[in-house]
Amino acid sequence: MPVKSMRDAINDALHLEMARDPSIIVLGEDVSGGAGGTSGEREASGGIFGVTKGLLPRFGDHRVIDTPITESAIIGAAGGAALAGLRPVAELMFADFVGVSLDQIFNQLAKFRYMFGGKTNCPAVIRLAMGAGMNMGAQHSQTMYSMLTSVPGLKVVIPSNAYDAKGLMITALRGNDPVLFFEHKALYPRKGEVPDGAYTIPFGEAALVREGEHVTVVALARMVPFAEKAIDALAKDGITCDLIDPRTTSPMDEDTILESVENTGRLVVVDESNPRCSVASDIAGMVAARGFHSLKAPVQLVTAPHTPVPFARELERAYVPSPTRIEAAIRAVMKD
Amino acid sequence: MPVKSMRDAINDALHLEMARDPSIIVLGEDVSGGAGGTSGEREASGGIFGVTKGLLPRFGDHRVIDTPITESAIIGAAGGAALAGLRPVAELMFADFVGVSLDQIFNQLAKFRYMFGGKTNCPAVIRLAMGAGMNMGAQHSQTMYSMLTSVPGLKVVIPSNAYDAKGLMITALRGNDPVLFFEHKALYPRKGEVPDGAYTIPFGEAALVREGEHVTVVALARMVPFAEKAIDALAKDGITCDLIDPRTTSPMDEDTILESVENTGRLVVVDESNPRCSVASDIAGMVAARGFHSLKAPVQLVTAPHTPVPFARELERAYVPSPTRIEAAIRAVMKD
Amino acid sequence: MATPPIHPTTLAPLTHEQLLRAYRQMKTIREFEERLHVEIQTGEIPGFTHLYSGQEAVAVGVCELLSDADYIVSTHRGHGHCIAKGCDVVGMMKEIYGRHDGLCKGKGGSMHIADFDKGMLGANGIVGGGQPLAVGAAIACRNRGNGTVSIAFGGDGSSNQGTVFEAMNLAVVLKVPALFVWENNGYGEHTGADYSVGSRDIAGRCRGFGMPAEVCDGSDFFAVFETMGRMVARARAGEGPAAIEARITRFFGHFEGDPQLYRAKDETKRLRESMDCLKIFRARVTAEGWLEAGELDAIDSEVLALIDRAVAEARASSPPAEADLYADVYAEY
Amino acid sequence: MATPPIHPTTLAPLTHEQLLRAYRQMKTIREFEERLHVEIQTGEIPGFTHLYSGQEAVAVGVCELLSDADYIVSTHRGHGHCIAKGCDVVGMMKEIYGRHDGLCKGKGGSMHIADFDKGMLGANGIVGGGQPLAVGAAIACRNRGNGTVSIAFGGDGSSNQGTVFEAMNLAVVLKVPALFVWENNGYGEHTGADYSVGSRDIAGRCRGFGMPAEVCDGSDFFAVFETMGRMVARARAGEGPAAIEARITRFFGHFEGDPQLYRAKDETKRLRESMDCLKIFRARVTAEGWLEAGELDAIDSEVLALIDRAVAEARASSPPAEADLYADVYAEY
Ligand SMILES: Cc1ncc(C[n+]2csc(CCOP(=O)(O)OP(=O)(O)O)c2C)c(N)n1
Ligand SMILES: Cc1ncc(C[n+]2csc(CCOP(=O)(O)OP(=O)(O)O)c2C)c(N)n1
Ligand SMILES: [Mg+2]
Ligand SMILES: [Mg+2]
Repeated sequence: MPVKSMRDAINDALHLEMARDPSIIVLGEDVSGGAGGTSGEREASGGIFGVTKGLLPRFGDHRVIDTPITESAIIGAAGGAALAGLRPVAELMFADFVGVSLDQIFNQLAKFRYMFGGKTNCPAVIRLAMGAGMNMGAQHSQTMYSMLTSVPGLKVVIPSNAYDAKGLMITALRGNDPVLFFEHKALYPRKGEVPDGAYTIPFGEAALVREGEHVTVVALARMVPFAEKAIDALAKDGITCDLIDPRTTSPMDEDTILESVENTGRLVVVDESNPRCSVASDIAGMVAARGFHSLKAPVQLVTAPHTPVPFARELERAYVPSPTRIEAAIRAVMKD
Repeated sequence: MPVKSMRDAINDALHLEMARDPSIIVLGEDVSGGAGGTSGEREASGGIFGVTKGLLPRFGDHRVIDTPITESAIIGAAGGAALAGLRPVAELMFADFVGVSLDQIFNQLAKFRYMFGGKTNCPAVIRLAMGAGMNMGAQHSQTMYSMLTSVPGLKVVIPSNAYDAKGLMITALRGNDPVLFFEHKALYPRKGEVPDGAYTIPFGEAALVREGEHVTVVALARMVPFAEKAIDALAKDGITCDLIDPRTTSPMDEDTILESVENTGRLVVVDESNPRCSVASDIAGMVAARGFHSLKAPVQLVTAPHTPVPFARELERAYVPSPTRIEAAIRAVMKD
Repeated sequence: MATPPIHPTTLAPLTHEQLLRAYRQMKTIREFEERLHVEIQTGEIPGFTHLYSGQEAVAVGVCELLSDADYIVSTHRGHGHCIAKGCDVVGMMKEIYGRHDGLCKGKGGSMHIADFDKGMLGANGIVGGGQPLAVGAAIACRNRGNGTVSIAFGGDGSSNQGTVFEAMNLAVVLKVPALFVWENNGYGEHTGADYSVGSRDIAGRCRGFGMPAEVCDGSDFFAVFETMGRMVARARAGEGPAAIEARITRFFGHFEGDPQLYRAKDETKRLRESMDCLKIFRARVTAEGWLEAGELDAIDSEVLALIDRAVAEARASSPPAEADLYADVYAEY
Repeated sequence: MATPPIHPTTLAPLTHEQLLRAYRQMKTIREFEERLHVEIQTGEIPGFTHLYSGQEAVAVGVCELLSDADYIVSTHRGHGHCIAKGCDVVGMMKEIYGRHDGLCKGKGGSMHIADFDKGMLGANGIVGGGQPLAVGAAIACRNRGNGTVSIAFGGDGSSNQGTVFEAMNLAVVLKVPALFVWENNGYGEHTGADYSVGSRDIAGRCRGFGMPAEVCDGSDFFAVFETMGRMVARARAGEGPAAIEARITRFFGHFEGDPQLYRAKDETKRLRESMDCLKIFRARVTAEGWLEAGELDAIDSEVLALIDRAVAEARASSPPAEADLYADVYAEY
């Protein structure tokens, strides 16, 4: 099977689906890049992370739309276009920029279908690059998905690898609800096997990344490879884990988590977000309510601290949950 | 002791502190009302909910500032004024409007102190009227505090009664951090004993509203009187509860909750928010991690459903957690 | 139909039928709102409601230029836009009463009425929420290449919102057929437009964004129709966005229950005399001999009957079923 | 000091000392940035960095009009503003290296440098994040009644952001001494300003908001100083907000590592010849006889030594302690 980066896998999905469905448009800042200006190339970037590369030359500027720096209008335009029958894919660039467009996301797109009594869909996909690890400081390193997971009407997708990213993106593009698609910046270059053709991965179905007996580990995005590292390190001590990647946090595959906890009795949740009202605490709370009788030990939450993301390399390294911290949490949950 | 509505108690706090501290300013849409226009009264409203009434005539329009409809600029101006040495109180009117100003709240005000290495404070108070119950529909009825509780750097205050509201507001106005002050619209007219003078209530100290043996109930804002109703109804069956009102969700008084759960072994969390990544799940997750060995039964979460707030009276009534549902949850947690 | 077109405007011939419809629409909006003002006192209508009385000529002057294939996006004060765009009046009334068979099944209410078959993309509870949406719909119009347009209604207050400015700039950049209709009724809530609009010139500010913008008398249907007509024609021809600022007034408070202390005591009374679009329209069309008073009177009675029926049906209808609370959050989940 | 004031501008006399300082500031910014461009290749500097080279005359032309009691608010491309406002160059370099003794203890980095003693309220990673803050600081200035002003720097790209428009309108409404400096360097990231600014006229759009706005050559210190000087003088006199649009260019890419495919191959080379504010300044002051070449050369060497020292100290310094991760989230919690 071809080996592709997560960046290219998402790019694949966009190319395939835009060719298939003429109602899909892409819009955002520098999604092609090079509009206006003096005399450089018209497609100068293909998205600041290169994810929308090649779309402008292929589909033209009525479908691949460079915008000014105007996030509320980008998301709003995506919403309006969706109401008017298109299938927009809006790039917000950094997830940290949700703040300048949140109303459109959570009060508009998320609520249209409900407020209007089911009389419309809002098939818009919003792409957000998230996560720490590149020393980009407090305003370019956040995860933001916990906030968005809380919003009824939104679907929230958080792939951890190239294969899933492509399949989940195609599902998003064929669905009829607004989807927030979170792409971890540190995963963009990570490669994996990805078929060339189109395929879909359903939302609300977790992936069982590792199977084991002693502990259930739930992890998202970049925390999945980190958890794999931790789990592999523990194998030599005979500790084995289920590693569950929910892949979407809304809908959330609660059953897979609960079934695993039934077997293991022990739960570690790993989440790069800040701890409060996080997906980590959401899962812990859900298990405390629905899987309490399976639990043999306190739930262990491995998250970023309740601090903004610091700039200095050494501080950011301490901020992001590490394989070492995950390993320690698994060992701790085994002791209780 | 004088009896005052929560609206008047907050108004009291503003009057007292503005008189004491000339650096306090108030800004927002119609905080006095009547600027411009033809020939009506200059103070036409005193805030759409009447909370800032009487401030303009007393403190003048350099300190009580009516603004256009411009929430990003309102919050941003509050942030900039705070950096420049003032103590602004910004009214966002409906909490649902955080979406048009969130960047200023969570990327700016919340992070200044940290990003700038502790070299500044940002003593800004943002007032938000929240909550369902008046059939105001999907965009004027949300709680929003779960999202904001997740943000490091913010303090989040959620009073449930007039006395607390005044004391907590004075604490907010004397503190040095950005505070989001959530006022439940349905509580504005609710009266309670409120001294005329100034007093403070520390953040991060929960109130023990009822004491009991069998179940720990944690509730916020309007859910506190609802929980009281439920608890009082259960008394006749010999079921008694601790009722804990955290009053602030950031900082959160975890210890009071954990101590109570140690005694009761049973936890019901009542939260008007949507369930996902909510304060309810946050507390449940916290107890699953830190108080697991005290728990005798699955945690019960009583929240709004994962839907927008519906308009029709009957639907909204079903949406908001009711005393009946709280009572049922307490009974359920007793059965496990 | 058989009557020859009448040319009250320099721009577009209005048929006899169109004139009658314009009057009927304005009258329907007026009676809908005046009746709501009364019915709200009964306590049977949930929530809070913003009435459009006084501004009818704007909604109707604009929407008479549109077909169902054109889009509009509305505001918290949306009843007039809905009716002008062709939404079912009975369905609207039921929605405002929170009934299961309301236009949005009772889940939206006064501030969230939409009707996609009519190109009515929704009222909006967020000031400045609609304008970016209108630009998105305008992208769809442009991409279809069928000459359709997308209109964003907004008030003077909303004209200060960042989302609105962004929408205007984006529309200019993309040269899409988005049109901004500013209903300057002098107030955003309790604050005067002369205070909140720093430049005191909404149209001028639009021009600063690089689009043509004209001011017109919002109480004169013909002025709105003609001014907006020029803008719509340009947009349909691919010449990009434009704006009009209609100077108008609202006859009621900001929302029902507003004591209106910010207004002079007799202000609305005076305005009802001088700025009533229905009176102005009637005077003009009868003076010009385009319509007979009797034709207008007949419409008056029909409209009253319609509103009576709408209220009666709304009152008689039932609320949504509780299970409906959970429906339609997602298309699939 | 003893030298009589020279009058290169119609507005304000510049002393010999001021001229020297202006040159020193511009030169310091230039060398700071050019050196960073080199040091970044070593991989020792974390994160991503936006260099200000080419735009020095704007920051310095503006900040020479200010005292520490005046405020500025900056952008992602903030090094120049910081230096011009008087931030310690060594502390800045340490911050950019992420050191414990950096201006913000290594927690902010290139995009988040602030120095409150100097009235420098912070760079900003959010485009359009700063302008509302500047209006807030301007409220403080107004309320103090001491004639201080608050400046928001912003790029052409940021001039399209809703928050920015809101800030401008609010400043006009409140008539506070907020000043908007638009550094139009032709691009926001990879997108041309001629595309992103619908009206293709940033200053004109500001005027649409009801404030005076003038265009000036951003590569000419004297043009910036004079144009901005008029605006600052009005603001200090209580006449409210104003804007300038400085036409300028950046010599490097949007961020370090940007391949700049959107630019013509030799564009920056050409611009370094025609739009170098240091060359233009030197030519003018020597031709007019205001300064000697030797004075400027001496500054050049001093600046190079300073930057050498800054880099050396930054490299030699140590990172923050891990415990510092948890510090300074709140004043108290
Ligand atoms: C983002 C946001 N801010 C504030 C409000 C509260 N609000 C509702 S309507 C309104 C005034 C709107 O004024 P205008 O745009 O002139 O419309 P009008 O009411 O005059 O029709 C305000 C402030 C809101 N709904 N949304
Ligand atoms: C809200 C937001 N949107 C997008 C970005 C990404 N971004 C950073 S700088 C920039 C371009 C800014 O252009 P301009 O204002 O002209 O400043 P310049 O870089 O030219 O100095 C963009 C799009 C951001 N940081 N914040
Ligand atoms: Mg108005
Ligand atoms: Mg630029």
